[in-house]
Amino acid sequence: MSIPLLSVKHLTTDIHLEQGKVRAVRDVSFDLWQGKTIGIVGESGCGKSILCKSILKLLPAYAHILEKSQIIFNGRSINNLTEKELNKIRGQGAAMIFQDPLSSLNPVMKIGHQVTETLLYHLKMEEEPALKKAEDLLKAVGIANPSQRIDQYPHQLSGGLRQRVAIAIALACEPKLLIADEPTTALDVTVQAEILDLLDHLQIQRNMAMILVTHDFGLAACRADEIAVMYGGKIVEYAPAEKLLANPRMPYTKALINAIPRLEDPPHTPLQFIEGQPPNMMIPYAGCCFAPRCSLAGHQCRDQEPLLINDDTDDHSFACWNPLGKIS
Amino acid sequence: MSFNTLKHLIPVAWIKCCLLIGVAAFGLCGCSQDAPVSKSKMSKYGGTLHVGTETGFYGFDIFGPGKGGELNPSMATLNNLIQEPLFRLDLSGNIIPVLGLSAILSDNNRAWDIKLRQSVFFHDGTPFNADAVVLHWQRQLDPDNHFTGRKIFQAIQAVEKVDDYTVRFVLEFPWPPFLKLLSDESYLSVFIPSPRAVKEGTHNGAPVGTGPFKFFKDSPTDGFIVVKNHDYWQKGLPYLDKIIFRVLPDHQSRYASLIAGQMDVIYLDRGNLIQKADKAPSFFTHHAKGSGAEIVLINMRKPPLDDIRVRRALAFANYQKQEIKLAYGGILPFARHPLGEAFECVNDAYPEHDLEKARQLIADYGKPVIIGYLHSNTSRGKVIGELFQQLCKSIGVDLKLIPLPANGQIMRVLKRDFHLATWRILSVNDHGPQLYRSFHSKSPTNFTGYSSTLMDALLQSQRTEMGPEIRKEILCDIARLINKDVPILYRGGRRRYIAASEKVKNISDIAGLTVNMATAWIDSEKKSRIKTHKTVQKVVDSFDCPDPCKDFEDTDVIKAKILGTWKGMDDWGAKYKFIFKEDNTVRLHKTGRMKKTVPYEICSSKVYFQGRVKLVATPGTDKNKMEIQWKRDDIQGVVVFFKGD
Amino acid sequence: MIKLIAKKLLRLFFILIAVTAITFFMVNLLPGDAAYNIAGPDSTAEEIENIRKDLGLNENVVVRYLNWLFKVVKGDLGESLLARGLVSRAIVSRLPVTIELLVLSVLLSLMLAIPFGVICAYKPGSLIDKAVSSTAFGMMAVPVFVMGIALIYIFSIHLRWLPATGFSPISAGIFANIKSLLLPAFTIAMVEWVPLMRVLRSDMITTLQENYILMARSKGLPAPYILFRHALQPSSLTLITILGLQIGHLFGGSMIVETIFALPGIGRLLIGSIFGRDYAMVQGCILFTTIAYVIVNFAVDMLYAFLDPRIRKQMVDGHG
Amino acid sequence: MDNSPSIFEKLGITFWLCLMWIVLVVLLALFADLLPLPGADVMDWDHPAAPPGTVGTLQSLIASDANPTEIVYFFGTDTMGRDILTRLIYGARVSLAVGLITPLIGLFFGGILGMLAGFYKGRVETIIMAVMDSILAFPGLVLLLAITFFLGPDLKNIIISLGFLTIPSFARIARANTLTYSQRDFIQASRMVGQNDLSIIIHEIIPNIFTPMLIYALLVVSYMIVAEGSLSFLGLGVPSPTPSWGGMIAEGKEVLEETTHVSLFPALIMFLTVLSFNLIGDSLRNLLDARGGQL
Repeated sequence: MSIPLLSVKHLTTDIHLEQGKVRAVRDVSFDLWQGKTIGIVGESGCGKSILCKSILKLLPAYAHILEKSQIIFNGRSINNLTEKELNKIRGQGAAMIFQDPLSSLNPVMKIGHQVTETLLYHLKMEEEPALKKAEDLLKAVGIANPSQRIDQYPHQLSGGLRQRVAIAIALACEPKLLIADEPTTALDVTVQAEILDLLDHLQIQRNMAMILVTHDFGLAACRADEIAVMYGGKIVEYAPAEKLLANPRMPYTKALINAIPRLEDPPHTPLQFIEGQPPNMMIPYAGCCFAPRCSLAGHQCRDQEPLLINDDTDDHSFACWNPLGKIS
Repeated sequence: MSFNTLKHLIPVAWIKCCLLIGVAAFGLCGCSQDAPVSKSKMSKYGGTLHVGTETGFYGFDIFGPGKGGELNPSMATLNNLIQEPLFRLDLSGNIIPVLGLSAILSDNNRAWDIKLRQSVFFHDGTPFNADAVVLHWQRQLDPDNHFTGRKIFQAIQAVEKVDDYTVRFVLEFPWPPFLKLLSDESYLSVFIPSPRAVKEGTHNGAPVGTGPFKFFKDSPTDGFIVVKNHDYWQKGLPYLDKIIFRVLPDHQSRYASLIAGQMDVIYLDRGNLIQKADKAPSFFTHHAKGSGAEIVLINMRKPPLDDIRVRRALAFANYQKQEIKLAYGGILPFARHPLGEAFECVNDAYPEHDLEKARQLIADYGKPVIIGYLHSNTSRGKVIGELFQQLCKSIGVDLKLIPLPANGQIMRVLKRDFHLATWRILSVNDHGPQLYRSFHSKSPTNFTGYSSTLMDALLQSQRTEMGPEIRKEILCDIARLINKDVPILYRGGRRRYIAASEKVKNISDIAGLTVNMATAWIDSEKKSRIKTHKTVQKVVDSFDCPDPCKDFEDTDVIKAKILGTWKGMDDWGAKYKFIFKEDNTVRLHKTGRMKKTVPYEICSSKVYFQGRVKLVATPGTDKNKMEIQWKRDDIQGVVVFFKGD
Repeated sequence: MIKLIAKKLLRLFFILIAVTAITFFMVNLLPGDAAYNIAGPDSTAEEIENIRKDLGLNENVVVRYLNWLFKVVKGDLGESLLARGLVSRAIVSRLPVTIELLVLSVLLSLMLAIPFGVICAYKPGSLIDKAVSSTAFGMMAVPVFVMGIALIYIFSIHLRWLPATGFSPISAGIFANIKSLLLPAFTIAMVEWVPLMRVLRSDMITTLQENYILMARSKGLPAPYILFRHALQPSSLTLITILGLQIGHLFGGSMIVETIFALPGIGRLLIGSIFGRDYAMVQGCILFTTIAYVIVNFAVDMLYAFLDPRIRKQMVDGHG
Repeated sequence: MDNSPSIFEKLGITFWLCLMWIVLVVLLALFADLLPLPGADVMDWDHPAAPPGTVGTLQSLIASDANPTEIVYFFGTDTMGRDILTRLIYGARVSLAVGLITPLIGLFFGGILGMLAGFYKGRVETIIMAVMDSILAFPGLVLLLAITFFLGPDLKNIIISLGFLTIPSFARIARANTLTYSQRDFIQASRMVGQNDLSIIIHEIIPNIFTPMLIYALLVVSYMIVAEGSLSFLGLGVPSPTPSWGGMIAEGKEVLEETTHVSLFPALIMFLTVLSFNLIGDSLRNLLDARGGQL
């Protein structure tokens, strides 16, 4: 495939709060090809969610995407699309699932209606076949007796079921891209794996591209083809999953990897964690935003912002003045 | 001594006939386009009249709320259509027969034999006869029934049947106002109900009388509806098929209903609205002149009001002219005594507004004066209170205002728990009995606590004095004494106004405060001619004749009506004489003041000319009567003029 | 569920007793009873005493209240002191006016409140939000009695579209009937829609922060659909509460509008009988308005359940 | 932190304009006696219902020999020839007193009762809410009449009775909010550490329910200012000659078409004040609960 399904260039998003302006996403660029998964990893508040919402322009009124940003979906720039054209893409081209399955379903609407409304609106289906299709969809996401579930309300379902319903809704119009914003954070560990397996399965079956947003590096490492590490609104390291896991160049990535609890660790190994606070994005910082927490930081790190540069290889880039060497 | 007061009774049908002829000859209210009698006679019949009133209807049996005294305007008007009295008074005070034909006074002046009209039937088919009259009066006189209206007719001892069509009223003492009170349409007592309806207990809600209209329906949603009595004893009447009374409590929306064409006739008592209606060419106002007065009771039992200086100070501070203007919009006459507009007493000793004298008297009294003033809690009541408070403040009297709803106020007055309280002297055909009740020291309804041997003597002598001239002088003496001793303050005379759309014809003023709608008819040709309110406003505000005059009135007819000499007196007692001449000029006289000749112009059924003030003459129904509106700056008023030298 | 209804009924009973008793004693304690109205101004103390005796007003207040209560239980609301008719008949004859006025004014205020509330919540702080809010507060600053007269001047006199006063029953034709009630209903709605709009706007702003709205947007649904289909229903609980309170008050509280437009409704009957100390009539009206109030609030509770299935579940489970 | 906006900027220009208006009205009302005004009850009988800008001569009734002083009626005069501007300034006293004190009464008593109901639930709640419902179903007019008769129609009594009638709605709001908060973990936690109920209510509940109550109170402020006028219409208003805005509008209603300004100016001033109170409430809500819109 020569053209990526989704190409994000210099995406920069400002959020205007009462207290002032925050640059939540800074100059983020990446490409995503059909059938591939990109994992976006970072601590809470690093701008992952804003990035996802920026792609589909689902931002609140007080957020603002800067002019220089370019989002090209399926060969078409969505910068200047009208709301109506955007809605076409949102429903049919790209779908999204959210972190909290309870709150992302409308509590006062029946499941059936929530699944069918995209079918009715986008595909202009009739009520009857839409309901039929909804049942199929629910079955496809692994919900037993879907005809019964269709008449239920979200509060009558368990968390895992709700997330399955959310996935069914997202897949209803067979999107080419699925953006999964921390899809399993709010779920039990056992259910997490089931949901992720389901996503994997569906992705392969439908040849979808997927953006998997998570704060769990381990999760991203096993599910994604490529991983982008975000910190302070920027991508600080970007590489294929195995490569990154094997050879992180950015001290922050290293710290994230270290924070993954490992099965092979002996019992009672103290859990690794990153010292210090994530950066306050309200205050512009001249140097590398990770510098205050970085043990390797030098003068240059504090005074000058490092740019995202390529490694010696083509597909590994990072932004660091003092990159870690190759780990043997 | 024996005389028949009704010696010169004119048959009532003849009067009506005259009225009709008058209408035909001169047109109504300046609408000279009226078709001749023969043509319009057919169109006089039929139609529904919509009447908007402020207050509701309490029921028609004599026992019930509001029945003891004067009926409220809507009740009085409605009742007058359904039930009939024995006699009525016409505008000049003559007694005219209705259900009674004649009245003969006995030799000892203590009994009246009244002959009744024959072959009259109540709406339910019961014949009208002596039994009906006797039954009605015996119910009232029975002390067990506690009829509160009885005190008005206290002098009546018994009512007896002489024969089938003659009844005898036996009096306790010679009582000169008997016939006048028996003709007083503001009392329910004088109307004769069907004995059957009374006996069955249905009369209160569904009244049955002998009148030109029959009760049809009373419902809160549809209104109070009366329909034509086809068997009315007065042949040819009434013209209308139906009259619907609706209660519209708010003044402005009531007026709006008239303008919007929903109502044909409305009761009005707001000066600004009456003047608006008056000036609008598509509406007419009529007023019923009453007697009595709007007053303030002074409780003379309570210090410092027991001191004549304080009371006189209040009387001098009282500024009736301003109160009429501000609280009533200039629609009430100036009251110099309670005997009515038409009753003239020379040297009435009325205490004219004079703050200097008032201050002097208060200074004389020497002690601080703090008194309370009970007034009604309506918006008008508030204006009345604030005005008098301001006047009192300027003479150093601290007046505390106590706004109360009607029954709260009545209760405190009846318990004598007040200093000052707004009140009214009822409008009646003869004031003797009422004055006696209010000011005799032994009377249980003497609320002011006024006690004077001279007053008692005067009240006693007017009671039995049969000589009309002497009695009149006694009543004037009473008025003078009241003005001197100040048990009450005057706030204005009494009048009732209605405004009617121009298509409503022949609503005549009758004596007292009742407006007679029995002979009204609707001119259906006029229906479509209601002008929009805006244009009306423009014409009237400037008081200028609209130019160019596009209206279709024949100026010659108007001119023929107004030529000659007209006389009138304004509310302040000044007398005027206007002589309209053929050469389009009018000679103006104000007694002792002004003489000048100015041109006049006829336009829109009205005559415009200018003296020291702007004047508009409106020739009306009556060929001998004309209303002239005057306006200077923002003060305006209406004076009625009568033809003659 | 049955337990719940029983509980509600018990509460209704308590409220009825409390409200009627307090009203009865308060109106009875007001100075100047019906006897003064019947006797008129030119009366003596003795006459008043006689009338009071005839009307049975000399008895002890408690005895009279209990008598009244006893009669009501037997279904007899008594006779009016002033109008000399059955209280129940007077109330029934005015019922259609009051109910129609109420329904129409509620519909009108919702027709104003919902679209404007939604639009303002959609773009809070925008020009349209500010304009709508200012207009709303402007309407709140005009008392009902001025609003009524102003509307009459505009719609009856200058435009001649609607009648100024009076009520045409349905028997006169549905069109005439609605026409006669449109202005008064509009007068009420002009004031009542403001709080409805404000609470809807505020709740809607909160709702629009919810994840399921974001989810709905990510589904590519158009904004009006999301606002009215997804956001309105979960945002309308407070609106319903306020609406319930408003309806409860309008049953007997629209006396000013009824006076101005000359509508023979319960409110006017109530105020007239309070001023006239027509105890039986006052009690009848109060009984009616209280029952209406309680029923409306019960309906509101039911409506909650209809609007939010989670509450429905609670009620069915008996936790309500 | 140097670039974080000051409280001035955060609240926005509208808030400060509104606050200035309220402060202006309050100051004028407080210092009305010191202003060169003719007095709220002084009547110029030569100029009743004069249009704005009329120049009148005011002959003080009290001192008969005083020279007639010339005066400009900036807002015109009312139907009795009293200066509308003066009456507006004096009327602010009544309207503000009614508008501000009434919700405080409701806030205080309603808040306490609602909190108790929401906190203790069970029988306490049933009883309190039944009483509140009774007050709501009770015709306020009867109460106002009774108060007027027994205690006299003065400002204090009107405020007390209106305040009493607002208690139930405050109680409802307090109860609803208390119910939500008392379910929260931190309240449960406080209980477990053995804090007594009073200190939980004072330290945990009150601070949390205060904001919604205060915002509702601001809405009630406008309601009450208007309600006082409706009382005047029913003859239960503040006794004369004390002017109030609502009373002035009621007076002007009689001549609404001929001399609109008599009720227009009080209505306008009332509108500005009501609007100011509500916009201030809005700004405060935004400040305390910084969320914008979405979609």
